[in-house]
Amino acid sequence: MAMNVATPVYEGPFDMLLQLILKEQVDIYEVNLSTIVDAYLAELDRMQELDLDVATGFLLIAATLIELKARRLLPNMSDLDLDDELALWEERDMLLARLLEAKTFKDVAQVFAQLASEADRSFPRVVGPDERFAATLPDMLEGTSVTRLRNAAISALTPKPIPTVDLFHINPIKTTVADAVTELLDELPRIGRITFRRLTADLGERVEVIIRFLALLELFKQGAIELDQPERFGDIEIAWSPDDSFDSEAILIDTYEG
Amino acid sequence: MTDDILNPIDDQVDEFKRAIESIILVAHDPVPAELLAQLIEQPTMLIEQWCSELAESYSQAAHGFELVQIAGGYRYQTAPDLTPYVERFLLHDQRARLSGAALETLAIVAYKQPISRSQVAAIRGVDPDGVLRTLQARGYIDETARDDGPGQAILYGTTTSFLEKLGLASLDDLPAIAEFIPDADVVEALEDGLRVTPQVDVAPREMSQNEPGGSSDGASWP
Amino acid sequence: MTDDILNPIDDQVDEFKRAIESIILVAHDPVPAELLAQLIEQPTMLIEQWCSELAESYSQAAHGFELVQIAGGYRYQTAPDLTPYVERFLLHDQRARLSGAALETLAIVAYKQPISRSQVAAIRGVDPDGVLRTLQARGYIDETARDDGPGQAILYGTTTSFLEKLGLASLDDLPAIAEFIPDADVVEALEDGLRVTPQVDVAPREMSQNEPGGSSDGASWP
Repeated sequence: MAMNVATPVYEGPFDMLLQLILKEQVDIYEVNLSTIVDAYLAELDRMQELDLDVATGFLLIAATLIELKARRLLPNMSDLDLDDELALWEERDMLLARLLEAKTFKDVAQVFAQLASEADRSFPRVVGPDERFAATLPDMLEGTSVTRLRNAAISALTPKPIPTVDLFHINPIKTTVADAVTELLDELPRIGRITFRRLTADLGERVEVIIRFLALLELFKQGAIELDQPERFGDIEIAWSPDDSFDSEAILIDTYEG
Repeated sequence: MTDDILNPIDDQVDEFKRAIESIILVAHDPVPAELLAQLIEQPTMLIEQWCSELAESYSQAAHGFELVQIAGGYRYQTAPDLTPYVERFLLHDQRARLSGAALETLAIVAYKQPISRSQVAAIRGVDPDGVLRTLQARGYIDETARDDGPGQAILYGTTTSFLEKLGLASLDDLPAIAEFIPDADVVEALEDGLRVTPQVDVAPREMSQNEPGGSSDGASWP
Repeated sequence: MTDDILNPIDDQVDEFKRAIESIILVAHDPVPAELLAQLIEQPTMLIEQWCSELAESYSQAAHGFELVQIAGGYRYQTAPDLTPYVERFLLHDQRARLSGAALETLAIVAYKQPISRSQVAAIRGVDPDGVLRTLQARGYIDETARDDGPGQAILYGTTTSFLEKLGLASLDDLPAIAEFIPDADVVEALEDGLRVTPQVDVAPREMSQNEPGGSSDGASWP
């Protein structure tokens, strides 16, 4: 059964993050974020069922990572609102808790592997009764009609679609966050102001919308744009307003190099 | 008894006897002394001696099982006086009912016979050994032939008892299914592990079961 | 041990113990003490006592098989040290090895059951559908309930096959999850990796490295 679509090294973005931090002892500053974010997006795209909770969860984590990194890259944080700071700490703590939970079950899995390999050393007897008891055994076919047998044959012999290798529906991710940043750096100075809904109106794929959103976050953190969301769950307003210190070359390098 | 030089030392004998016990415990069929000799790498004569020592020790200890020599091999079986308990248990056994998996396997054998276990495995996607063994033990299927190919695989088919239980005069009386099932080459492609889109939808089970008198032949089919 | 009036006489006890042996010998799955109690018409407590006496006697006699309590019942199995002989006999060991992803998912389901696929996804950070399907096909997990919520999501739980796979008598035998809470140094490493506050003087990294003592923690924080 083909099921392990993930790379052999990392079992998804969470695992990647865990291993990078724990094994390589690196911090967010050094981690190549676009790789992780792209891994999240790839995972979202791979989902066979649209699951809003999961998608939102993934998105939140990706956004938190970017925010953390952006914060670390910006030396001037004194002008930041205390509420924003606290929100970031809260998000970081959530992320930390989830990484710890993931790590917990990784460790449990190792114990399970050990238990299973110990249990595998013994073989159970599954022989069943010998032929002396054949007459005692109730007739299994009692109540089975020819029609049931025929239906079972049809169901068994009809090829079943194998959902996990559904190659026809896999859409390779065409764009990355870095690509989206480049696009936005080209579009936004010309447009000036736009709402998120309009900006993403022509995008068909959910993943593309998410990529745009992450790219906007990145630009916001870099001081290239201002974001405003007057109403909770309302449309997001985007305005091009680069800081004095804003350097479009630098941001491109950062999103690419991570 | 035997030449002392041939005899392994006591510790080893204990291990060999334990090995015999473990192998016979998991074996579905009686295990020939020659096979035990080969697996344990000891002379058949010694194996036979150890087996009778084991059998003797079980009977001394008055266990509920015994080690018997039957059909050219050794096996564990229940002591004859305990038959009432065993029968009571077997009547309670969940496995008495034909599971969905067992029914499908039986249907595959019925419609595709003669068929090998690996062909059944390819169609069902899981190891069919246990189910085939149960169906054979119940006398619904049997080994009917050998494949001509290199492995000379055992081929299974249904028995006359199967036909009787279902009230069929012959295999020709099985309702046709060909019209509902994609062509052989499509099935073969699936067996090769390729993804194929099913060309036919199978009618929902409830529907066909609800059909009065099982108007079996494709009333609901185009 | 127990009230003498309740205890059957010795001869009967011997027969009951032999009956237990015979029933477990023919069973395909571990036999629950309650079922033995019902078949033999004796209290479950006594059945359990006799089973442990039997297990003890086998181990005293150093047999090649043992009687174990697993997955909510009793079964015969081969002694662990004899694996090489049994493997040689069985030729192809059909028991599946579980991948790391499968084990992790199984761990989550085991401790958090009943659990939905989206809750599994949230913990592992990957789409769990493929792994869940494989675990279900192998019989280690099953759909055990439906969520009350609007989506009525399928909830998964572990099966008795899972307990057998891990050699556990019941879910209560799972090690306490508290034992697995990561060590302080792991927490510290993660906290450090996810620092919100930059080390003072972030920009030129060489500088902060030169600073003795690296006044790292939240100098700018109240």
